[in-house]
Amino acid sequence: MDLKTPPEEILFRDEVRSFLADSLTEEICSAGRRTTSVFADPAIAMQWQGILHRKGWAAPHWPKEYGGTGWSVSQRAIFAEELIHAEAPPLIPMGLQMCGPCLIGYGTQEQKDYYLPRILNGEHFWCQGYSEPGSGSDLASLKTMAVSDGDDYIVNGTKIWTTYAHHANYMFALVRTSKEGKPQSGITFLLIDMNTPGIKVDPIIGLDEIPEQCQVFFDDVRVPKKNRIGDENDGWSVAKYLLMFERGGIEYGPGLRVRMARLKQLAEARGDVSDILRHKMADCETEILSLEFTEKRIKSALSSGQNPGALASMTKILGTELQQRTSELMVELLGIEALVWQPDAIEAGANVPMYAPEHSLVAMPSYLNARACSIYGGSNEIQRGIIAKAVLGL
Amino acid sequence: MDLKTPPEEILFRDEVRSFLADSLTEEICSAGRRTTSVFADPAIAMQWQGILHRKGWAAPHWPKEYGGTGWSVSQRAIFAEELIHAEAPPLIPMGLQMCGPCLIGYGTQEQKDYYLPRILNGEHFWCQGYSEPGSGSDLASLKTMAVSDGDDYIVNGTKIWTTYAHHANYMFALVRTSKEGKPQSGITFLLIDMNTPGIKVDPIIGLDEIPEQCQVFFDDVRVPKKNRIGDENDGWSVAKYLLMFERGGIEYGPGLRVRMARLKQLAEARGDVSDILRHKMADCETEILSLEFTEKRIKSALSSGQNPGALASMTKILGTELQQRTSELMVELLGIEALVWQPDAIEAGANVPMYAPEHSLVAMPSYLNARACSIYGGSNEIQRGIIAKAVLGL
Amino acid sequence: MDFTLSEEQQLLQDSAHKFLRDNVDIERRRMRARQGDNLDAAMWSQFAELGWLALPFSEDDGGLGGGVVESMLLNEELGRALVLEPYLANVVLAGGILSQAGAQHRADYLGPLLEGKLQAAVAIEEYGQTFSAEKSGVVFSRNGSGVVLSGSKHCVLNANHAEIIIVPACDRDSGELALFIVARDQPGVTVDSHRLVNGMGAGRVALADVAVDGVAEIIGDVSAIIADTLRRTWLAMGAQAMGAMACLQQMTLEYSKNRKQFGLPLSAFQVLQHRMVDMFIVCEQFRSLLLAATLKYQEGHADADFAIHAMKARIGISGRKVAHEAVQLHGGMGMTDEMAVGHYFKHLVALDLLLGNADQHQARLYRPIG
Amino acid sequence: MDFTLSEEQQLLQDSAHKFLRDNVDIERRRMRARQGDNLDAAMWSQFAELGWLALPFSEDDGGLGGGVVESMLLNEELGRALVLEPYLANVVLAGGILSQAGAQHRADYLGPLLEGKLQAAVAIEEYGQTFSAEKSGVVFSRNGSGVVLSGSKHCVLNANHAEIIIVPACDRDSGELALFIVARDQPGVTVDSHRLVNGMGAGRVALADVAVDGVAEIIGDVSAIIADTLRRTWLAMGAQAMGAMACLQQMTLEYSKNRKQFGLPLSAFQVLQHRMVDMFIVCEQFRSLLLAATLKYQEGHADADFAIHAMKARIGISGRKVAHEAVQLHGGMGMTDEMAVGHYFKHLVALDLLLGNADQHQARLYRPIG
Repeated sequence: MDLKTPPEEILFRDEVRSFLADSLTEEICSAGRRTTSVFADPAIAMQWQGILHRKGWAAPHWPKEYGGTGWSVSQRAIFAEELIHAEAPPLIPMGLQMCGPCLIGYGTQEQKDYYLPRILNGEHFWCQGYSEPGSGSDLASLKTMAVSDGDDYIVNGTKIWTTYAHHANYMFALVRTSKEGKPQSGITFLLIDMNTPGIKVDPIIGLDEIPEQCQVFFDDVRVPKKNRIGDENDGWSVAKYLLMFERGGIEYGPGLRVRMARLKQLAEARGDVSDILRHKMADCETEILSLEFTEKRIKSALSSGQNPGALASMTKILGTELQQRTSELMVELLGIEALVWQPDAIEAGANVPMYAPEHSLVAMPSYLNARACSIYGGSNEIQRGIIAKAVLGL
Repeated sequence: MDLKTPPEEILFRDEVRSFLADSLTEEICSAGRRTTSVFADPAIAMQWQGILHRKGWAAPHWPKEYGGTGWSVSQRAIFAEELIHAEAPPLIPMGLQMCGPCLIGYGTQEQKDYYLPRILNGEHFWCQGYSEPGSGSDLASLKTMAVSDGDDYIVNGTKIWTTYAHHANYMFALVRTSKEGKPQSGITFLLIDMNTPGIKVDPIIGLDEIPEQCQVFFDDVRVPKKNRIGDENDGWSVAKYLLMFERGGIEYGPGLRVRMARLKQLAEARGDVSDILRHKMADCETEILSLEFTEKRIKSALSSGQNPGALASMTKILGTELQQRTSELMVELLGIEALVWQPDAIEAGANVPMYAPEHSLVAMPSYLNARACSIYGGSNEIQRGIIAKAVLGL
Repeated sequence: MDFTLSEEQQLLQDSAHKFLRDNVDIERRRMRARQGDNLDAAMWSQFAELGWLALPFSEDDGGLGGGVVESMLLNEELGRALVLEPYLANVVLAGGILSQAGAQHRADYLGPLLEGKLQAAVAIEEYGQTFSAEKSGVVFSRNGSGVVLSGSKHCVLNANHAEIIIVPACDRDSGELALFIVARDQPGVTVDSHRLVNGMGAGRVALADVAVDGVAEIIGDVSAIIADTLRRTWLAMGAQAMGAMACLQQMTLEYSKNRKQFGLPLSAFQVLQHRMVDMFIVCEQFRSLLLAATLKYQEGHADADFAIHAMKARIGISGRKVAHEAVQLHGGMGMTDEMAVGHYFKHLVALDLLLGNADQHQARLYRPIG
Repeated sequence: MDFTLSEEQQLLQDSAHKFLRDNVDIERRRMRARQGDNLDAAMWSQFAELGWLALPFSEDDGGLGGGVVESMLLNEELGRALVLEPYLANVVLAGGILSQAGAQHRADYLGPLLEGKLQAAVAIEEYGQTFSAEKSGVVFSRNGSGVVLSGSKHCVLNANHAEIIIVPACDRDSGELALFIVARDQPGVTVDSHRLVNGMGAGRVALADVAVDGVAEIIGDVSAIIADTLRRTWLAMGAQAMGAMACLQQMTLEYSKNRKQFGLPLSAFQVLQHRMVDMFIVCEQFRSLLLAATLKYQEGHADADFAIHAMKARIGISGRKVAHEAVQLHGGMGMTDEMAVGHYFKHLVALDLLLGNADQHQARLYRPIG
């Protein structure tokens, strides 16, 4: 039992750090600082993806033959940590983190050859068509129908909470191809060109007054069958594969550590932080330290080939609750500064006079948006249900 | 809308206060201070009941013709408050608060004439036979059987959490007389002489190492039918009547206010109370103030003849959680002083050297016992269920 | 002890409720909030006609002589309706100070204010410090019969509309606190207007050697004038928070009964039931505390300040608790500008942070007020 | 980073687990606790034979050279088994100080201690103040080559059995801290023995002009000796708390699956399911924190102290949370002396309050250590 870092990992970290120092422009970093949700400004994020892609580092978790890096679990974690420390804006995950792995796991050679390079180079901007107005936590109840018609499916229905659908040219979607049997068993995974006639995208204004989510309507939309991933009616397996892939990979600790450091730095800069707030900050910092070690324990299990399983539900609960708590503490620390509401002034690249410091203008939308963390990706109630069943045997 | 106190209430409070000042001996008050659960030392409590009975104040909530005082809702509240302020030990409630009202509501004239005076003068010491090992929150599932045999019932089974059964000479009990229909509909309310052959009492040691609760075993115990209250199979109505009676009457505010005052007084006497503990104390004090006004609102509704209904479940939740929080804060304030464990030194009348101040020796058993507050009398989970159903319509 | 409303109070509550229900549309409110339109002249005139602007002021000044209970009833309805107009800033805060000023100031400013013809602001907040009415980042120097003011104040509620701004300032030499009435169009006054998160209008007020004559000073026990105005403002904020919390609780309950997942309404899940019970309890406890603070203040109880600070702290603690739960139980819908949930959430956050947040008020419960 | 146990560590864990499972009976433990019997001589000899008493000490002193990871593994098992014997007081605390003393003291006291032949105590707690190792209510004056000690200490763990008591004392004039070894039977020493809530033995130690010769003084950087011993003691306490919390979590889970109400096991109720999930999460997070503190200490990380204080604070916060939930879910049974639940609860409370409670340790995370 020890915490020792092998020398090659220290070298690797240095390499990453110096690349980031050289590549991250002030424009990109500024967009990183102004990110108030889990999604950065799409133009800047794609610009940053381009830089990483040229280095070969846009998709470290992909197998090497498709453009991945061949790094170990530790190296990938180091890379993720350094990105966060450097305040790089997060890459848009729908293509790289979500659709890509599905293609790699379930796509045909032809599909892989066509889509994967275009995900990497940013030619395709993807969105995720899962949730529907009546199917949130209960995803399997989705109703958007795809009816077979020769070489095509005809899709009718609607998807909601489709992040950046108004920027996307492709959607990966779960659609219903059968009403027989269990709800899970009639679902198919489709890739849909967003320029197909019959698709309408309505942006949804969020609490931050920014349209980030959308509702997408399908009216007799024709999708070629060759755009299907996996078998017909087997889309649920593809989605579950992705979910597992996704869950094992997310580490909350590094991001929380950076937020906490920023919080403490701002607290130091102010003269009058109460013991109560310091106590709450210490409480948060303790939970973050614990979570970091919980994640290390999971990573250690992963490295030795074990499946983290439902423990990922635990880090999802802890990580999102801590995102909420740290963002709330930031507002408490900043007080009325955080009340000043200038969404236009913190858009990437905007040059509007600010009536409070940038970090204060960012604090309130971040706090509001953080409330969504415990809702999306399987609400924290759903995650507790998973742990009850899978870990505690209830 | 105002908080004004009518002059006659001020006069009444003075009358009560001066009576208490004259009647409460140091011996009785000492037992009050040493009470670590909701039940005082039985001998001292009965001694104090005798003093109140001679004044005619032992059962203020009973109708005047049975020995009550004829006081208004406000007067009864004032009396209860003054008892708490004077640190009088609580009276044993099983006879005065529980069995008495049942007899008054459902007893025959003969039953009332025989039992009520003996409850008042303390000749009968009652215990409550409701819960069973398999029937806690789900009381209606109780299994202790009473089988008709001429003029008697033959009772077999067991009761648990029977407070002071080892001191009692009478028990009022719910027993099953029928297995037909809904579980509630086969239950009968019986009065049982604890000296009847076939009864065995096993005291249960609590976390405070004091046997306060008991398990009682019935082995062919013969109970005359004239000891039945209400009709056969109608015991659930009697129990529900009592529950309503009980719930409307309990006010947590005054007791909590006294605990809070004691806590603040001790904090003032110590030089090094942290802002954090002060913050927690202020938080508790705020909740207590709110609860006091919630209880005032309920009392105001009661006074104008309304039924407080399920709101009593709310004050039960709040009151017990605050009893737990205040007792926990006391332990936090006292620190290691509260670790010293001398149950024998704080028994009523004991004269054993104490290795920490009396209030410190009392603090830990009080904290431990307070955990039971959210379990008995319908657990707080059950209370939330009642509110969900009755108030929120869920 | 009497918790029943008088006939007049009941009438005020009912008429405010009906007027706002019929005249404030949440959809229009949401558009207006986004556009920074937080004062509708026609609406404000109606408030004046309804007597709301005159409610808390004495009959001698043309007011209706309402007390804190009346203010509580009206503000709870304003909170329920999420009224954007600057009632707190203009009537309660600025009006509260003006009502304690000399006869000339009352005639010049309070009269027009309660007729709906004057917008005023009080520049009392500053960045980067614990809220304190005793300190000010604006300093003044006396200069013959006049006074010169310099410094700046932030998040001045209603500064975007105010024609006059009441400024607490400290004597450059002695530190002594004084109150001045500054006209917005006076040379040296700059107002940078902006919105607050809940759609309220506010602004940064900068004073660069602003010269005012002696008449501009409000004479009297300035600390006491401010302190009493703050107490009444905190009470009014509490009532608005009550309205917002009660709406959130009710909306969430309704939503849970209609929204289905896994073939059942959300309200069938025990975990969500108990959380809604807790929301209900938090709301009821807040109502009790608001009543305690309001009635203890009304009757000059010794512990009125305890109750007021405790209640102001609970705006933050209980308000955020209820709002967080409301959003969570609404799921994705709770995160949209389209639903009212988020707007109540934002209003509660603003009511927490303005004029001292939860921790700051709670600290006053155990530390001397400084 | 490596979280796997070495073969020796695995062996230690397994053998401790098996020995305690087979030799410590909860029923007998409960009787002993009530009778104040907290040192079974036969059991203590077996601990010595198993090498547990020698575990943390250097091989030069006759120890086994175990580190904090080994101590963690053993103490977790001691916590699981609710061992009454004074391992913390005698081995970790007193042994920890003695192991840093001079060669003569090590030979005289540490040798017998690790063979199970000496009971020792450290008088470090006092009533009525924030825990601090730098202050002492015992003062000393030098007197030729000897020293005279006066004052009293409270809740001295193992004082009821100790033959020697290690006393931190402050110089009557300079305030400078020193450490003395006082024999219990020395004139002027009074020990009033009592139990603690969890059945541990302790006592009030009063020193009335106790004269000791210079040999009794432990020479060295006394503050550093005490500070390092405390770090190791806090870590050991954390491991015991981990054992207790894990047992409570497991017992509650089992109980919920068997106990039926309303025709269903408790574990079928969603509200209780989610609460058991939260108990599980609290336990897992505590385990992570304990690992963080232990390994950072082992490797001398700059933030080891942060992790240790954070972990000690969580003994109270997480320990009480888990215990409260365990009692609540056990219902009335959780309140009886008969069930193990209450005994784990009491042990966790004691581990919280001893050597600085949760708030005090948490305060060290944001304030200079004083």
